[in-house]
Amino acid sequence: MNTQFFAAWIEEIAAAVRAQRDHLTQLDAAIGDADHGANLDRGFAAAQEALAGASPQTPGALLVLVGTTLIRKVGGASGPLYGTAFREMGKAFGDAAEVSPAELSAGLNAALSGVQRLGAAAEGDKTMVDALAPAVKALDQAVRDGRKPEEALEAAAAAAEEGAKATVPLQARKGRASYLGPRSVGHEDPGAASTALLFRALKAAAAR
Amino acid sequence: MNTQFFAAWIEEIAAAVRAQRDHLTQLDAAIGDADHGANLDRGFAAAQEALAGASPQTPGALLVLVGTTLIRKVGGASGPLYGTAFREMGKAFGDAAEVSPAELSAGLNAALSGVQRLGAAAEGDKTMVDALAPAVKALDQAVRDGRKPEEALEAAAAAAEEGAKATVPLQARKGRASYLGPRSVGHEDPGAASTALLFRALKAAAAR
Amino acid sequence: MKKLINGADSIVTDALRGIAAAHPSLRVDVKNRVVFRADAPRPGKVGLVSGGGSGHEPLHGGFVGYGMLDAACPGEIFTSPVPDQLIEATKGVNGGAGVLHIVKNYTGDVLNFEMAAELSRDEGVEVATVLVNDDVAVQDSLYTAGRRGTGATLFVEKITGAMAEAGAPLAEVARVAREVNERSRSFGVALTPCTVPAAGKPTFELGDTEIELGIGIHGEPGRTRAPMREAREIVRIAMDAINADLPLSGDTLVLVNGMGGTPLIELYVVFAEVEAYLREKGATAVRSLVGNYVTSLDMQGFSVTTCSLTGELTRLWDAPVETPALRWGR
Amino acid sequence: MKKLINGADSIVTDALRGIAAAHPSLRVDVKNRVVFRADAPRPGKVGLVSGGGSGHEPLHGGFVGYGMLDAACPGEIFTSPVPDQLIEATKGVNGGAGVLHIVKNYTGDVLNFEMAAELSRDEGVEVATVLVNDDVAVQDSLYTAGRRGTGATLFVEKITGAMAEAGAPLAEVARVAREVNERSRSFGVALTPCTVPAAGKPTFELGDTEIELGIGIHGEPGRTRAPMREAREIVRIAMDAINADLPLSGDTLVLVNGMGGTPLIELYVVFAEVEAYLREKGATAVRSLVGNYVTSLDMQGFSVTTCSLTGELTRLWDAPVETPALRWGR
Ligand SMILES: Nc1ncnc2c1ncn2[C@@H]1O[C@H](COP(=O)(O)OP(=O)(O)O)[C@@H](O)[C@H]1O
Ligand SMILES: Nc1ncnc2c1ncn2[C@@H]1O[C@H](COP(=O)(O)OP(=O)(O)O)[C@@H](O)[C@H]1O
Ligand SMILES: [Mg+2]
Ligand SMILES: [Mg+2]
Ligand SMILES: [Mg+2]
Ligand SMILES: [Mg+2]
Repeated sequence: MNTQFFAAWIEEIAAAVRAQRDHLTQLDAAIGDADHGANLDRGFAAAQEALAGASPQTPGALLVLVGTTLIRKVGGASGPLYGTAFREMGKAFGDAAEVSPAELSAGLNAALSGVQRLGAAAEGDKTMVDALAPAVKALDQAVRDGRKPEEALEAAAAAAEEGAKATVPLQARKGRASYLGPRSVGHEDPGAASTALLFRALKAAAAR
Repeated sequence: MNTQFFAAWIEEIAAAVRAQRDHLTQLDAAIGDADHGANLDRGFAAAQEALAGASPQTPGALLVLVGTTLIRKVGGASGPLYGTAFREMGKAFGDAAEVSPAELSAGLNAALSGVQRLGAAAEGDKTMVDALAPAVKALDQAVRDGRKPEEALEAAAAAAEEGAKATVPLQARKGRASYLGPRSVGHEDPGAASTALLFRALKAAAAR
Repeated sequence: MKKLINGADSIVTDALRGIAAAHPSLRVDVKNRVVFRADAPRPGKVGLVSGGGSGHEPLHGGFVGYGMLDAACPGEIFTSPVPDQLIEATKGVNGGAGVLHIVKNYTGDVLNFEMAAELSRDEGVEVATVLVNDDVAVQDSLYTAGRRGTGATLFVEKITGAMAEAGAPLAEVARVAREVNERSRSFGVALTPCTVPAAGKPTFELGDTEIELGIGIHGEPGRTRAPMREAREIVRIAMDAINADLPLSGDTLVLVNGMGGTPLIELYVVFAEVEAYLREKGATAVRSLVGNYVTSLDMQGFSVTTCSLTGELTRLWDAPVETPALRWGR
Repeated sequence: MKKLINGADSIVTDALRGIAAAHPSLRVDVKNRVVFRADAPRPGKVGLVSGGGSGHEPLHGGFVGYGMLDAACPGEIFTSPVPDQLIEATKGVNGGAGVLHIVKNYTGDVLNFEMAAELSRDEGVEVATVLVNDDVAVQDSLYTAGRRGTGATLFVEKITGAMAEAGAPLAEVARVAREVNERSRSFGVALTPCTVPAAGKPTFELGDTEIELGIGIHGEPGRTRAPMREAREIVRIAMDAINADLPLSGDTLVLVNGMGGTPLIELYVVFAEVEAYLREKGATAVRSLVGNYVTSLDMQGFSVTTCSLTGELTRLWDAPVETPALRWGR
């Protein structure tokens, strides 16, 4: 996977977030503050603009730029968290011009660590981690099993989507939704839902 | 008509205003500020209380007390206007213990003059004058024609009601409704509607 | 209807208890419904009294204090006060130099203040009256009750307050009060109606894409209904109406006033457009207020009031004031 | 949804233009979204920076000025500001004595301020941080993001502002900031939801006879829903929650805060009940504020914040302040 591939990923994310903007915002309205869709839309539109302006030459540089842009433009909880995720992933890729499936997997593990270091959320806290962690695990496993890239990415996307859906019955213990206590139960976490979009976009980029 | 009769009138008015409170307020909401029902209810309840406390001995004293109480308790446009009406009527009756139909008629003319002196409204301006003036005229005529008191009061009440209804197509030129310009057309004037209640109550007092 | 009240009948009394508890600089006569400056009457100082229906807070009680009103009389919601209250206030602030009644031009206010002035004069108090009628949405003709008094009331109260504090005589205070009124114009716009507690439901109905232009401050509908549009365009309608009545120029005092339910962030958006409009006309917003000052219960919307300043008026505007809702210089 | 805006995307920028035009005592960097005191940085004075999502006006921009904040950073509506803004503000107010970040305890605010503090330190600015978390409606446990910061933010900003103005060093200012926070408690109640412009519809739905208890300031639902009742009883619920967490006693600073859409007259009704409750508990509301200070767009409702005063805190509260939304003593 080269720089072009990751540029395509960001394009796919931006399109998916734009399309799901209202949905994400409505999820956030139910247990948060109704801005998650607007936040990510603003962030990924800015990321695309930044990429167009800077034309980074390696996957690592590209992802660091995306992460930095998210941190600079999004605000809220998701800005620093997603921003850190992309930056950590990019940093893990170093100067390489190509990234192997195993390296992608390592990069996503670094992203997950970054998110958890910053936000201190464990699985089951009803956050983006509930989609990110299983997706990363599924990708690890698929890569270890030597499955084809598309299959591996499909496994990751499916795991993220399952993880997001599985947040519905949970009571939130991190972020804004935790203020609702038991009333947070019965709603999908918006950050987990957007993480699922990110992994679905990764699969779509590979299918291009 | 003695003091007791006028006490009964005030009772009838208070009951009618209480019953029509929301209706009067809704009329006022349409072209005013939604307080006419509350204003008159507060005023006539206070008037009854004042009468119970002071037990005035003549129709004149009773009506002056009612008028003063309205001025002291109602506020708004209708407080001074109705207050003045009752005071002028009471003053016209002087110290008399009994009031003849002709004297009643004279008293109501004094009331009308008082309202017009204070508010400067002419007939057709879409105010209480549009019910008060025709009612006074009808009573004058009926008394001149030598009709029985009940018939005379019925004529006055009917004229007041007709006058009130006739305010519907008018454009207001006085009071709050005048701010609406042409949009005041199509609504009954709340003050004209309450004046009709006053005359209907007068008839009811006579029928007791 | 949901309101933070103990009952529609006790709202004015309950709020007065709250005002009394919150502001030690005021003396509140809850029974007679008068909000006094704690140090009233001030010997030799012209007393300033205003009042009107409740539901417009902070007007008028929030403007009682050093450099502004000496007393305010709140009526029931949207109902002018009664003469008794006004007489109580007038006598209570008379320091021997006479009392100015600042009256918004509504039939009810005018009649009740007139009665109070007459009866106060009978008791030996010199009373002058100034009528505030700044609202350009109402045609000033024989066919209306005349223009309504809205935002300019605040200007009149602040500026005459500074004069009275400085020891100006009654005739002079009244003259400047009229001058401020003549130099001021207002226009209001509603996005939603308001709900009078005793009525229990909104005073009018407005669609999701409609606004009322030329509203007053008593929940009455405006002169016309128009489609909702951008703040910039709504401001242009309001400012055009003001400018057509009294062309804007020179140093201008501006009030962008919320009707009670509009978030402050929106009022600042409005102010940015008002300021740009003024510049376009060659006028300058040298002094301004942005906030909820002359409200209409929970109505969403705003009004703009402009006053063409002179050097004297600017100086009086800048003079110290210490009231619950307006304070600077002390 | 009807709002006085030119568009959901430009609301923050447009409002900043309005703030800039309305307040000559401020310097507004519209592009970088920072509201500065016009005279920042002040050499030798600790700089105070706060910020948070927009939609809470006058918080924080309305509290920038002499004796309070040196800079405020507004994010998008209900979205914490980004580190760039905060760094710009931090550097811009650093007069060599270091900078205090006053942060309301929300994950987003905490993360963005942390990043900004780290990067500012890299550039040689000494930064201390105080977290405000006064809202007793949220359990402070491992199972939540911790208590939210609401009304006490105003207390912390005012009191630390007075200290910084008087030349206190950073460590001392930070210590007192934490003390104020520890002595403060809040509880909020919503009668209606609010509408985030970009979302276009209310954040939750509430029946005509229901209220939300224990709401925050971001339009999120509260801990429980309850039937509507009299102001007196609603206040009792709020005050009981505060009193259970930190028993009320002695000299108390009280904020009765409107959520943006509540008329001032209702806030005074609420204050009367709050004051009576305090008296019942043997506490005294020696200082108070009643009005819209920490809002939630157009939400109807209120919050109460109490702070148990010391002699030092009272003196700092009384010190002169000159900002758009809070002003006395100058
Ligand atoms: N401590 C945390 N760790 C991981 N993710 C978190 C944490 N706090 C919040 N989130 C994620 O952020 C999402 C909300 O993002 P967003 O709405 O953009 O920010 P905000 O909550 O500041 O409005 C939540 O749905 C959740 O998935
Ligand atoms: N100048 C006037 N002359 C006669 N009647 C008037 C005048 N102005 C108003 N009214 C009457 O008063 C009524 C309104 O009374 P009310 O609602 O109690 O007072 P307000 O208008 O002050 O709220 C109007 O419907 C009208 O009949
Ligand atoms: Mg959110
Ligand atoms: Mg009325
Ligand atoms: Mg009225
Ligand atoms: Mg947010």
